[in-house]
Amino acid sequence: MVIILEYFMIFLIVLMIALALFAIKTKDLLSAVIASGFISLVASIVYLYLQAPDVAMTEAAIGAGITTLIFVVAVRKTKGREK
Amino acid sequence: MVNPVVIIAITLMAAFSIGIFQFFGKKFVRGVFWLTILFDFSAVLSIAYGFLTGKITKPIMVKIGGFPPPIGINLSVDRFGAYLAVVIFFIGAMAAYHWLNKGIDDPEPKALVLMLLLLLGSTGMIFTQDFFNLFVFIEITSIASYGLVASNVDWSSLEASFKYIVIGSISSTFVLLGAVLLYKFGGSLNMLDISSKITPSRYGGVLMIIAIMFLFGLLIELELFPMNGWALDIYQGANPAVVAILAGGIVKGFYLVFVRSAIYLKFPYILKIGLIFGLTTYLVSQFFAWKQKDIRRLFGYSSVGQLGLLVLAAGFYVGGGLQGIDKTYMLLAIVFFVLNHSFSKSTLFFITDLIEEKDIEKWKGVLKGNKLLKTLFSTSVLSMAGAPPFIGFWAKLFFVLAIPKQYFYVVVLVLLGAVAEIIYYFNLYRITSSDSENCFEIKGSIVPASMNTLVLLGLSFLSGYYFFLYTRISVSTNLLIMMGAAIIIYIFGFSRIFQWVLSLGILSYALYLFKNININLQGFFLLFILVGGLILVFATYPVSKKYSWSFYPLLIFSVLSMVGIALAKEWISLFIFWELMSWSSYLIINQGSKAKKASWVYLVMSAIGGYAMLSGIKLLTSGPNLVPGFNSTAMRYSTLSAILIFTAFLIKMATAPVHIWAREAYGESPDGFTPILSGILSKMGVFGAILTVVYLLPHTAHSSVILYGLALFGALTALFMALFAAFQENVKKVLAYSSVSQVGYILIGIALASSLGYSAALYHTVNHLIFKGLLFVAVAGIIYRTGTSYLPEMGGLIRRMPVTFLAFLMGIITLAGIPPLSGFAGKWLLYSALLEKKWMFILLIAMFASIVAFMYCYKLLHTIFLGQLRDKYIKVKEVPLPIAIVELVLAGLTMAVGIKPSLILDFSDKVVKSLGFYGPGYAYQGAHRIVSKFGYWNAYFMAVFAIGAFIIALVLFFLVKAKIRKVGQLDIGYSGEVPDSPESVHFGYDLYAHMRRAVSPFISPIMENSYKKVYNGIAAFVDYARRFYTGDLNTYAMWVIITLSFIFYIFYKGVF
Amino acid sequence: MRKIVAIVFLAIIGFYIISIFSAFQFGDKYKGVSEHYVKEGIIENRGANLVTSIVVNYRGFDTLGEVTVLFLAATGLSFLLFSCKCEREFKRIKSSLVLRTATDTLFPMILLFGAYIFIHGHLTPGGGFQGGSVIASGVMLLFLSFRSFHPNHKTLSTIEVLAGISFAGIGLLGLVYAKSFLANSVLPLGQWNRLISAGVIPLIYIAVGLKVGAELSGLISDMISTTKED
Amino acid sequence: MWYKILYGLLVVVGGLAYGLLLGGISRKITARLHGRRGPTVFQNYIDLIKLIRKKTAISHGTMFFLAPMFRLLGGIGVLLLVPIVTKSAILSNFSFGGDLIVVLYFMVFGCLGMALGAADSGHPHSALAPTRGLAQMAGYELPFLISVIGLAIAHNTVSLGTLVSAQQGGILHWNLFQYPFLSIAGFIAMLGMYMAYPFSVVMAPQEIAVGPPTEYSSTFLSFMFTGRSLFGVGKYVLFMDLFLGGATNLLEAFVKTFAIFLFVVFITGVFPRYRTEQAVKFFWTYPVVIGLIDFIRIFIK
Amino acid sequence: MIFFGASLLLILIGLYGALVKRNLIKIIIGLSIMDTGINMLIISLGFVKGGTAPIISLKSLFQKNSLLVDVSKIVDPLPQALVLTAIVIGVAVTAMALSVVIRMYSVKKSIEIDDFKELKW
Repeated sequence: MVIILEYFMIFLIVLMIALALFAIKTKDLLSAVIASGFISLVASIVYLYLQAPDVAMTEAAIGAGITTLIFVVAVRKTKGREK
Repeated sequence: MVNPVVIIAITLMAAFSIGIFQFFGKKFVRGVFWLTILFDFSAVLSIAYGFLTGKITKPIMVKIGGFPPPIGINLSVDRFGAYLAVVIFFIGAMAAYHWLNKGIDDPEPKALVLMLLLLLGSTGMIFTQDFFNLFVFIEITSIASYGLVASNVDWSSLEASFKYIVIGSISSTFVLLGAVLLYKFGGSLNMLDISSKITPSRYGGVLMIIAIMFLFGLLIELELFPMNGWALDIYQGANPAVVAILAGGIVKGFYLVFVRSAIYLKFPYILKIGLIFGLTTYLVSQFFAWKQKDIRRLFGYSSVGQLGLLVLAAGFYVGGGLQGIDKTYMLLAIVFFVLNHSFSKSTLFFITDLIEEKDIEKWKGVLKGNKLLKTLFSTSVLSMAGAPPFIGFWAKLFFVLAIPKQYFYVVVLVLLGAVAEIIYYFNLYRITSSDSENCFEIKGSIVPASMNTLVLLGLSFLSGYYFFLYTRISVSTNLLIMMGAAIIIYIFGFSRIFQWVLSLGILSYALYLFKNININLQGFFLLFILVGGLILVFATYPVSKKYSWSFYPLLIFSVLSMVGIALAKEWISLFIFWELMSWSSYLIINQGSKAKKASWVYLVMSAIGGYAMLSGIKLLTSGPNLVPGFNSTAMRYSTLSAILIFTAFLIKMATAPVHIWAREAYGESPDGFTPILSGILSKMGVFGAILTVVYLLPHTAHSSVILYGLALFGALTALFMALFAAFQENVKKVLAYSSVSQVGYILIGIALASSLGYSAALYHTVNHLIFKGLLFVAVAGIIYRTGTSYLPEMGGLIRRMPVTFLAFLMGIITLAGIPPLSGFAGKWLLYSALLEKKWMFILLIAMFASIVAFMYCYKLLHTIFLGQLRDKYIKVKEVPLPIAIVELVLAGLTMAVGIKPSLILDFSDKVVKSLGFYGPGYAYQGAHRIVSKFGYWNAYFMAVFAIGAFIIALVLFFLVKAKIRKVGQLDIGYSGEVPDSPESVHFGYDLYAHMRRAVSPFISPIMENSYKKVYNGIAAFVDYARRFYTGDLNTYAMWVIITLSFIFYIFYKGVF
Repeated sequence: MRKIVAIVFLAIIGFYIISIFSAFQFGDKYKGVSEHYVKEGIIENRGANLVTSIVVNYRGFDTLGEVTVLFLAATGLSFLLFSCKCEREFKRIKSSLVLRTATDTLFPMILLFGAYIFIHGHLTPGGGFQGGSVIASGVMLLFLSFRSFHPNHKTLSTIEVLAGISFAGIGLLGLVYAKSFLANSVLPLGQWNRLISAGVIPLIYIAVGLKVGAELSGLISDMISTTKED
Repeated sequence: MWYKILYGLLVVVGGLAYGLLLGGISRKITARLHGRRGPTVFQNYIDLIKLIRKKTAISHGTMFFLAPMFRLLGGIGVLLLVPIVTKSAILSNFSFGGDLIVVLYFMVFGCLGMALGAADSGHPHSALAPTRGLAQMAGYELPFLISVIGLAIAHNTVSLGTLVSAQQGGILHWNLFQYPFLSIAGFIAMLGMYMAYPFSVVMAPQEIAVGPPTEYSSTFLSFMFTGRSLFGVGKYVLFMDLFLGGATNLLEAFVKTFAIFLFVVFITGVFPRYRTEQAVKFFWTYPVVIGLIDFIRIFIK
Repeated sequence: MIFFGASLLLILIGLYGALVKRNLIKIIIGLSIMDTGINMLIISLGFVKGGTAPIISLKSLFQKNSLLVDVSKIVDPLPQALVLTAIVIGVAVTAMALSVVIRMYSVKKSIEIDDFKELKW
């Protein structure tokens, strides 16, 4: 069980880094924003594993929720794609 | 005293409550805002006052939540935190006032909230003693400034704000990382607690990386060199009110936090950071600012430079191994630097907002109209550039004195930077003070700038007091009081005659005070200055009306600072008064309508000289003896220090390689001041040179070489300046070169370092005052009457101004050294002295120079007074009475001295004896017969002989009495024609065209051109180099990262 | 070019930072103040959630600052976005029926949930920030379903202000009663693991929750609402 | 003391007579060299008397009026300051211990006076001439100073009397032979000083009437004439004292000064005229280089 | 250990985004990724192997004013408290940055860095 959890964590971490790279690489700003939101979400799971439920909640609510929202709003307002 | 946490709580509550008050209207919001600021300010002021008076001695510790320090967060308000908080709140209030008067855009309550929280954040940052809490307050400060920076109407402020956000985020990331890792390292976040767990030996390991990360975060905020592009952009783009508070207050908060953190972390390489980053930042920004066209960015460069200097000072303070008084000095230097920069720079930014003009070139003539604005601007600029007696000067002085001697190169580099600073600041001042048609109105309130300046003045006074208190230098209180009286003269600016009388009164009083002074070198010069000053100031009244209110105060100030030089007992006090003299004379020269460029050159050269002197003095200091007296014998560097100190005096004397300022500065300075500049001020160089030769050179290894070199400089100066003078077409410029040329003779006399040489030098010093004062005063009168100083436009004035002509003729005869007037005795003594030393080549050049001098002597007489009188001057009157009186007095003096040289030589003998020479090298027989071993000179006989010969000629003339018929001016034998206009037959332009053809290679302004080339070269280089700041955000961020890697690389000696 | 330089220097920095990790073993024991927090936290504060104890009490000053930061961001944002003298404009676009119906039912529950989180901050995971952001996400939902929705700014500000003032006020009360700002001795500490316990911690967290909720809602509404200019 | 003044007057009168005579001889010789008959050697006396006897004199102003006085004073001064016959109580005149430097400066006195008067006349040409003169002076003074300073250093004195007594004891003790290069430089400078022919651009008879005294006539001119003659004699004596060992009696003085005079006159007759800048350049090159040879020799010694 | 590495990588990737990307929003995304990385690093620093969350709500853990569980079995609560603050601050900064970007867009209708190089030299 513990081992499975650790492998899962490794998977999550790889996922985070992949998402981060995607967020930096992609030309579509909206995708980048969503990806970075996902990073926060994944991070909050990691925080749970690291015995930090408070932080996990905050990260999920603020990092993944509010931040993503304001990013999306900003992207829409700037009608942006990266050149 | 108020609990510091209450300040934070109240401010926060006020900021929060503005959200409700905004519904009631702007007035409520403003009321809340001002009440809060008032409360905060008085609260921090009460704490600071407690520290200042010694009521509070230990830092105030505030436990928050009732937990003892490592457990809970605690605030600690120490002395400097309290002082800085006062400064921040004061400047914050001023900035807010300024901004409100200017009119904030629509959501004003929100702006005020941001402002309040900005002040709160920086106060918290200073007060807190917890690393993480520090991060929180840094974030509060940063976010508030992001918002405020972006608030300018100009959209480029957004760009600046964005850059700031990105770099600020990176910076706070490192601070956060550092704080957390410090917690991991030390088990707590409390600064003291962590500090107690750190020993320098632990820096071998990861602690280095952690400390570097934490401090690096703060270093970014300190705008150090490779990573300060964003800061400059903020200075340029943001609202000046915001910039004023950022530069004037907030950054200082970051600085204090940085220093404190470095102390707590016991960071071992703080000095290296100072030397690498601080010094580089300082130098680079001082030079990059040269060609800056945007005034705010210019001030930005200056701010950044000051921060670099502060970081350097902190490096020395924390890690320089300073002890005892040195450490105190450095601390005072830092405090003064901070105060100076805060108040001056915020004033300057306010003023940029009042004028609303960004391009420097468009600032032309800004200061012409408004006296108050001019005062504010000048005060700030002067203080920023380190002019005495403003606080910036004392800061720089303390700083230089405190630097350990093995870091002499730092002194040199810092002073180099200071020169660069003066160059661009006074380029700006030159532009702003020049004449222009431009019309400016002041948009906004001038109150904040005035308040700032008032505080600055108060602080300057205090800092000067502290300087003398700590260095234990004694100055004459009388002198300082009299200098203070110059301010009173300023107040009475509405009445010129009152100012004049008051000035004369002060000088007479000074003379009365010092009437019993010993005639040694100092006493001699003291009397020389005061008597000469009195005579020459007497003549200024008629011409003074052309110049501003500050003419007389500055005049008295400069004369009294010369007195200060003469009274100085240590090198350092000599330096202080020297700088006072240079700056006040600069300000006077700058009042000449065409003198802007000239005075700038004068100032820059003076600054180079002054700072060379300071670094030379620095070399003389040794151990606890920080302020060497003249007899100091710290001899390790004394050859170099003697040369450095000499540089200052040579520049003031304007001898050969450093003469470039003289022509224009003499030529364009106010007519009332030129006699003093030439007659007295340049003699302070003589005074200093004698001091150096007597007290310093005997200890050096190469004194004979130096002396011969000096004599050669002197001789070449005498020769070439006399030659140049012949080709000038402006009367004052002719006299300018003549002055310099004469000072060359004096220098030869000094360099001889023999009793005869000193006698010659001192005699000629006084004599030069007499005849050059006479000539310049007469010229001032002539210019006053005719309105021109251009020689070819004059001519024939003998018919209108016979008295002036007579006096002028006397002056010229004395100048040319023709017996029987007083000029010859000086020449005779000098030549005897040279013969005695057998310096044949110097003698040859000196004598030849005096022959060459005849050319311009004749030119002056001819083109001004002789030849054809122009029609437009037919109704010109004799010069005004005060000038005529002075002319006659001086003419009388030259005759009296010519017949009886002992009038001067009695004094100079005493001086020569007091300098340790047994006799003057000549003997008297009577008061007029001087005997040296090469022969003798009988002035009395010569006068009688000349007069006798004249009588013989006259008698012969009347024996053959013929009928003399006076004819008209145009009635000349002109090829059988009578010319119809005086202009067509007056020979006044380019008198020595033939000579010019002969000597053309020698009179091309080689030196001037090479100085110009060097200046232009540097300027072009820095103009190109400042493209380093590409304006590209990515690049800025990249430099941050590169710097961090660099710091890691140089400081981290690996755990691997 | 820029990329290569960036990678090189980032690698250098990474290389040096990695060296730190040799000193701090992952999952190591800790020492220092945290020991105190864990050992004495419950005794001193009666709050079951140690993180809350730290956030609100031991390091309550940080939290005050944090609230201020959020407040600043909200203020700064509206200051920036509406600094020109333009009217705000709200576009009216209808969203799907499902969303609207769901919102109708979900919104009160979300509010309730948020309130629960911050009221129970001293007992369970979560607290003012989490609760506040949950409330804000409820508001966000309103925005999504009713595009024309805009919250009453006066109400929001009033809540915000009152919450903020009460936070700082509680701190000052501590100063009055216990001579220490934010001291947890205004109210009796009560019993461990009860709703009404831990002194002022729940009060502060309620204030924080309300303030954060109001601020984030305001922030979102400011972001979403546009000016006529656009 | 008073008898000295009396003798001084005598010297002045004698000097004047001698000077006028030399002037006449010079004119005669020059004329002969040119193949003309020329005026009689007493022509200058005639001219002087003629000028004095003119009834009216035109004046342009105070300085114009005073200039001839200055000129005359300069002439008298120079003549009286140089010892004609050394160790003679009378004919050593008013020479004293430091007279060399005084003479150097006093020589300018008269020139300056004349220049001022000329300028006061308002005539452009008479103003032009002094500028030429001053420029040329700057030219010839350099070699002259080289030789004077060289001699002063070599003999360790600035007294003409001492210089002369140092040259006593045979012809080889003369500075002319002791320091030949200095002497050459000095004599070349002397040519310039006399504004004699290669360097005569100051007076420039062809272009500008009579140079500085353009506007002068009658009595004024007579004074200038007198001054110039005295001045000339003074300078011959000075050079005699400097290079030719001075004179122990009046005859020797006459012979030596006449020799110098002849030298000047013959050179004058041969060379064409330089422009000002050419003259200056000439003075600053050849005589300086020549003079410096001895100068450096003394310097090293 | 892997968490350290992951957080460091996130930080560096975020920084890389800020250093290289020419789009303003992309830069902010980079910064927010960097924030996440930092937060994760702090949490991992506070982790204790085999520890439980710092919430002592079970009766078995706390009785009669004394802690029954071994201190080393509870993860470090302080970093968590710090991260709470850091997250909120992060969102605040992001919001500020985005609002500046929105304003910049309204001025120049562009969010590319190349259009914002007015302030320089």
